[in-house]
Amino acid sequence: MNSRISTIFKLAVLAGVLAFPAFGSDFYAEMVAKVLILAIFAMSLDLLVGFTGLVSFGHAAYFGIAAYAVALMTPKYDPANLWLALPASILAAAAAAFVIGLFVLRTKGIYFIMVTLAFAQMAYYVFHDTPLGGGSDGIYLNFKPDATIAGWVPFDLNEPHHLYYFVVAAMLAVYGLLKLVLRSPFGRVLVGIRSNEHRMLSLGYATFRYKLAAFTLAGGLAGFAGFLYAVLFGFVTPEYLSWHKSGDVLLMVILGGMGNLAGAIAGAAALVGLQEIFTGMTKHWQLLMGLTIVAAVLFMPGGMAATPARIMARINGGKTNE
Amino acid sequence: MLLEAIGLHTYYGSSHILHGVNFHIRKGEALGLMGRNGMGKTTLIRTMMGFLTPKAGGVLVRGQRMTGGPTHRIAKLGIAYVPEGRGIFPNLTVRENLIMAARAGVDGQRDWTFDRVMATFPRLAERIENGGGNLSGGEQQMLTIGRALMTNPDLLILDEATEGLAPLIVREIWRVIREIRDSGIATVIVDKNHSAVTALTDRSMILVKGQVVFDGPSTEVRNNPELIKKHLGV
Amino acid sequence: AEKIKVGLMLPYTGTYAALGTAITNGFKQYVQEQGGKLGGYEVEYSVVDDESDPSKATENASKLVKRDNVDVLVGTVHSGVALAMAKVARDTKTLLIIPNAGADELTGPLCAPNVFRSSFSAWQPAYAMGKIVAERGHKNVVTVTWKYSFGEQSVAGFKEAFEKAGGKVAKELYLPFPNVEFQPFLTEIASLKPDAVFVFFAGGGAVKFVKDYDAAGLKKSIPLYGSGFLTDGTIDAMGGSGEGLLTTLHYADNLTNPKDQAFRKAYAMNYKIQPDVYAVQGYDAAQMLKTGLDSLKGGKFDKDAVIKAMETAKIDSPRGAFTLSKAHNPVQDIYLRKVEGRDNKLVGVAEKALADPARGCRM
Amino acid sequence: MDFVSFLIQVLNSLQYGLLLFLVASGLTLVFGIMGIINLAHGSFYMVGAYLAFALTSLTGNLMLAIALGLPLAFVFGAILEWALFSHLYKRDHLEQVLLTYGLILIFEELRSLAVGDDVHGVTIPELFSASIPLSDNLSYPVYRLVISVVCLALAGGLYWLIQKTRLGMMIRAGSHDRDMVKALGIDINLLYRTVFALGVALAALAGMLAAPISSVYPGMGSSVLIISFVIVVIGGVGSVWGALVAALVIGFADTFGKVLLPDLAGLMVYLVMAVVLLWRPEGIFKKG
Amino acid sequence: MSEVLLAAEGMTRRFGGLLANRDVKIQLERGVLHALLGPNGAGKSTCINMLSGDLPPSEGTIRYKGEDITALTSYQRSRIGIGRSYQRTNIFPKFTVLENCRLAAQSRKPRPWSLLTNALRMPEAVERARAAIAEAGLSGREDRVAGTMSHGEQRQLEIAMVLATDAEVLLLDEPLAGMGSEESAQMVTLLNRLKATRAILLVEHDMDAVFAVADRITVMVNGQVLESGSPEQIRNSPDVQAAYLGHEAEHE
Ligand SMILES: Nc1ncnc2c1ncn2[C@@H]1O[C@H](COP(=O)(O)OP(=O)(O)OP(=O)(O)O)[C@@H](O)[C@H]1O
Ligand SMILES: Nc1ncnc2c1ncn2[C@@H]1O[C@H](COP(=O)(O)OP(=O)(O)OP(=O)(O)O)[C@@H](O)[C@H]1O
Ligand SMILES: [Mg+2]
Ligand SMILES: [Mg+2]
Repeated sequence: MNSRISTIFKLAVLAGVLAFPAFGSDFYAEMVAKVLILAIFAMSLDLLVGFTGLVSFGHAAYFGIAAYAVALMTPKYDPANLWLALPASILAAAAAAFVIGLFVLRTKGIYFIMVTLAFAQMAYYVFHDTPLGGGSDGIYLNFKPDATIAGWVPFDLNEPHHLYYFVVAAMLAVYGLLKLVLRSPFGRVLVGIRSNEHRMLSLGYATFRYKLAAFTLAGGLAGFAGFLYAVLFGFVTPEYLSWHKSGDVLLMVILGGMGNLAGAIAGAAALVGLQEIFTGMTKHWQLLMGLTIVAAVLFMPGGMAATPARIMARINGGKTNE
Repeated sequence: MLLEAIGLHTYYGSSHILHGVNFHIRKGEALGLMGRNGMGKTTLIRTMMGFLTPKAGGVLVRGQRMTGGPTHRIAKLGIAYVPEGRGIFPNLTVRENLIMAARAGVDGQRDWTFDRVMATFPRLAERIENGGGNLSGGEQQMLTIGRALMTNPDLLILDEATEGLAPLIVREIWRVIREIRDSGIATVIVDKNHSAVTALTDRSMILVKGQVVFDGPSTEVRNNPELIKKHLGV
Repeated sequence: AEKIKVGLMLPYTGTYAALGTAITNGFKQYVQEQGGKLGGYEVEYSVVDDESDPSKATENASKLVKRDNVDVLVGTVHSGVALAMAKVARDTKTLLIIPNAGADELTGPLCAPNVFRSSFSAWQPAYAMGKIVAERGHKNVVTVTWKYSFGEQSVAGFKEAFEKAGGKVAKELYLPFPNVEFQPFLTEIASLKPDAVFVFFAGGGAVKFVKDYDAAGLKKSIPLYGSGFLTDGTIDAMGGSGEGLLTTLHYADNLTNPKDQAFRKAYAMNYKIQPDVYAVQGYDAAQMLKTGLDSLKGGKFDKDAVIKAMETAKIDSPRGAFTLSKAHNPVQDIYLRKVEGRDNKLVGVAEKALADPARGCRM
Repeated sequence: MDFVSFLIQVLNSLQYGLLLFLVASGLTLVFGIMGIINLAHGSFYMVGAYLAFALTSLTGNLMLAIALGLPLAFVFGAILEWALFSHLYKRDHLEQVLLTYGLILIFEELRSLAVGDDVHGVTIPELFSASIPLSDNLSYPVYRLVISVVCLALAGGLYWLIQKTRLGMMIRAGSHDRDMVKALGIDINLLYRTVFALGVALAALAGMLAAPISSVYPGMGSSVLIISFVIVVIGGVGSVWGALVAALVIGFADTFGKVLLPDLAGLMVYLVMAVVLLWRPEGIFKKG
Repeated sequence: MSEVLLAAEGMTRRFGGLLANRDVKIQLERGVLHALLGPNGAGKSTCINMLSGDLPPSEGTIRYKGEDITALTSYQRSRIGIGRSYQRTNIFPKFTVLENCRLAAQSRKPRPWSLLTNALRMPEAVERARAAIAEAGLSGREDRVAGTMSHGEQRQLEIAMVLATDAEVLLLDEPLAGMGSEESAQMVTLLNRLKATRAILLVEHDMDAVFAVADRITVMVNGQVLESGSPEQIRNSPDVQAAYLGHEAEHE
């Protein structure tokens, strides 16, 4: 019963998102698109944090690398080809994740958190301190990639609505892909690793390879998000790789509820939405944001995703112990 | 009365585990608590230690109401607990595990000192600077018992304290427990070795599905194989 | 009456919060002096905190443009954010007035008809200082700044003038932004023994550098010169270590022109603090806008007309009147100032009507 | 680099390393020993610095300000633990990330409301305001040396507290199994409240001591946050000596990085961290 | 002579100055249940850890079906058919009993690349998991969350998981610890049945059980093999009695 309600709810949200450009303003459509992109980003991190138990604090690196990849691939006065730029950006991010993963996955727990941060910061300084990507000021992406295939134009990303639905489709594709992954034998192994990696080893799983595969996949998907973000906003800065960005996406995952894809999406929506509301209210919006976050931690253990179930449990009779 | 529980109903979430359990133990008494796996022995102990709050019923320690804790106050009233599955601190050395717990008893007695624990478990003395996490299973078990004794309790609750110990050591432990008992410390013993438990204790309780089905002299259990067979399944 | 919607995109939190507030105050003060109107237009504000975060910048800017439909964007302090704003402004053809960010590109390669600046380019004060330092007889100078584009551009401006005048930059020292551990550099400076040191730092970093420089005893033996904001809003915090420092900027604390005196008095009354260069830049942003709006004579908002009027305007700024270059950057006097007590006292004009070279601007 | 400069750079490295240790010392307790992922550590540091500024303006003397500020910070920490952190021990550790992130925003904003966004300086106490000449034109402020001494004392004190006292053992035990500690008759709640408060007080002390040399400015908290974590982690979580060694390593890496490899200076700290952790995946001084 | 599956020779392990295993020689044959006894801290778990690949030996060689596997990691050894249980319960506490065992069973045929498969419906794995659960005496508790079961039940699950991997060599570290008498009895029956087709190494302090199932017994003391032989030999060995068993008469 519970799962039916949640399915209906998800479908309703999807319908809302699909219909949004028809009645929402361009600005809000852009904001929804942003939420969806960050949702992809958050889901990719959730694959690591919530499902595999790998708390990466450097996930923005892959986001940023792909964003720079598309910006650098775009000629100054011409658009890049979407069908080249998109896979190339994702591949660049995934390749970076693979290589970094080879190193960082040797560490565990808090040490893992910090080495992932270290590598991301190095990537950050590479873009910040060298002229490679325009230095600290970043670079423009003057033209959105062109989707023409052999003369046929399936859609045009310069059209806000086309871009919007492209992002929606991307988000659904990633959601679907991750659902499949998590349902598959591979996904079950990841979840097992989160629960007890030692036992997974002694059961015969080469956990390092699984983790590396997950890390690479997550890096690639974060790259997908970074690509879309760069295309949507047309500007790339080293801040995309900064630890603040890594922290933001981690917050989305935790606030939404770790180990729950819908939670990651909800977390992205909540943080963006709250900021939008609070900045409109006062100069001291960060105070409201901080108070809300603290309240959320105190009163919503397990994040947003766990809350409906908790409320149901509360209704069905109080709880004791545990 | 050292420790007393009346009409305990304890739940985990919505699963009802203890169904109105009554329990009591006097100073100096030795009590065996028996039951098959999953019958609620540990749950009963954890409720009395204040880790779990019963939905109904109460816990009295030395006559004071202590239902649902706080655990540290219950412990300070002279109750020491050796949990099943061991609760050593792996990040502390053997020595640290012991001295962090050292405390005079309720009446100021300091019968159990570091040296006495060492003498009781010579194996621990050999591994004194070892990290708790690097001990063998049995060594960890000894450490937990030793640590509980360091608090100079009036009641020692042993939940499967001999699990994983070699026969010689088990016998040693039984001897220590007998010694402890003789020195006036009350004990609650949960152990799958029923014959040892009944031999060692004055009184036995048997739990089945969260209910007390027997509470009487241990000799009665020993002389009544039917009882054991029926409730403990041997 | 007709309305004009002004979008203020400035930092109200984080390191630059005080600057954002001063700019806002300056802007609003001018509007207030005009009776709450600019060129006869009722002013309606939309305010966004940009947090000095470039990664949110495009979005914040488009929030003002697309959500609030502002006619004019005003912002911001951080150069990276300003570059993103300029991008949005160009894409949406919105009028943008930059009240601080000094990145040379904004009125250089990225110049655009609808992008104006009421402040300065990083090049300007540094270039002026290059000449001064050479004139003061220093031959051999070490520069120190953060490794980010604003710092690099400042050093480049300084070096250009200084070496043109025959000096030599012996070493350029950079430290990662926003690191403030200067001790290794002080040691290095002490062993290089240059004639002088030129730095670019701002805010907390500026305070710390000046204090450390003094505490290391270097201030006595090797004179320190700075561009821009080394001593703006930071003198108090330096607690005496700043005394006597020479810096160049397009503003000083005791200019004698009546406009400035009136401005300072009114500002101090309004906001209970002394104004600074940021407040002036905000104030002038409003002035520039007003000049543009005046040309409409109360008619419908016509951006092209406004731009045209602004381009030729002569702004009667508290810093002294200035005009705008072809690239829309102020052509202004750069002053040489000296720290005395709690003020940046005017010493003289370092460069009269200095125009940014606007390299790369194709307008 | 001539030899004298080299020696001075070594001194700089040591001094900076010790300063970093000071900044990270509170985190060694709260994160290293208690296991709380406390992103608000930097905020406590900032609170300390602003306390130093406010109280010095009030009393006219930094020493007095510290004497007043420390107990204040301690009480403040205890209240925070009671109101917020105490509810989180049983939850997923990452929820602490969320909580402390919220706190960063709150503290930063309250700071802005209470004292504004200006940069402030704090004067060095008269007693320590002298300088010692090192070379013909370079001298060293005595106050920096004083801080170094305080750091060393602090490191020793912390080590003693954590490793040698029963209190330290209880705290370490509690980070592993709170229930078992309770069962031994120890009031873990009170214990943790005290230690947390001590950690906050240490962070504030760092802020107060550093205020005269770093100055007091918005966002100063976040500037020390990451480096503090880096130090605690590469030292080996839970090890005071490890943290001290790590702080010195970072001090050297940063100082010589800036001088010898200026182009890599930004990466330096992270490069060191990555190398250390790949070489020793559990920090320099691994603790069981 | 029966087939030797796993054999270790000269196996030594040091922890700092401590010699936890010294020159240990042990052979596991198909159809034989080999019990490893010894006082606490004798090095039994260390021995199992080296055989299973959890710990690298400091010296010595380990062979599986004649091949040197000393360099193989624990997952590689598990893949070739060496399964183990742990002395300290080592399960997936948040998963159901079924999922614990299903994961174990899946490891035989992991198929990580088939993304379209629903892992929870892989018939072979699920069936093997259910069979293992039944064998370990946990039938009816498939859907319990492992971490919420009683200690004894978790011990049963620990065994069920090894069974689900369908290993040819079973290394069991105190499987009966924590189990009630009834479950122990059931386990003894199970062990007797399992050993027909497998090689089993059993570490256990429950002497009644050991003597009921063991075909061979090795006794370790202080990291060294004290004696190895038939149950009768061991029971009557004075050395073993002194070091480990104690005297019959004292037996409760
Ligand atoms: N954390 C928990 N959540 C839910 N149920 C639990 C939890 N812990 C124990 N139970 C259930 O409560 C019942 C009693 O468990 P308890 O641990 O008290 O048994 P026990 O008699 O000590 O068994 P054993 O001899 O195996 O230790 C069991 O059915 C168990 O599954
Ligand atoms: N990681 C380690 N570091 C240091 N010493 C260790 C480590 N692991 C085990 N030891 C020591 O090695 C010895 C052998 O341990 P092991 O666990 O093999 O004993 P065991 O025979 O299994 O004992 P038990 O029957 O009590 O489980 C013990 O003295 C133990 O303290
Ligand atoms: Mg139990
Ligand atoms: Mg063992």
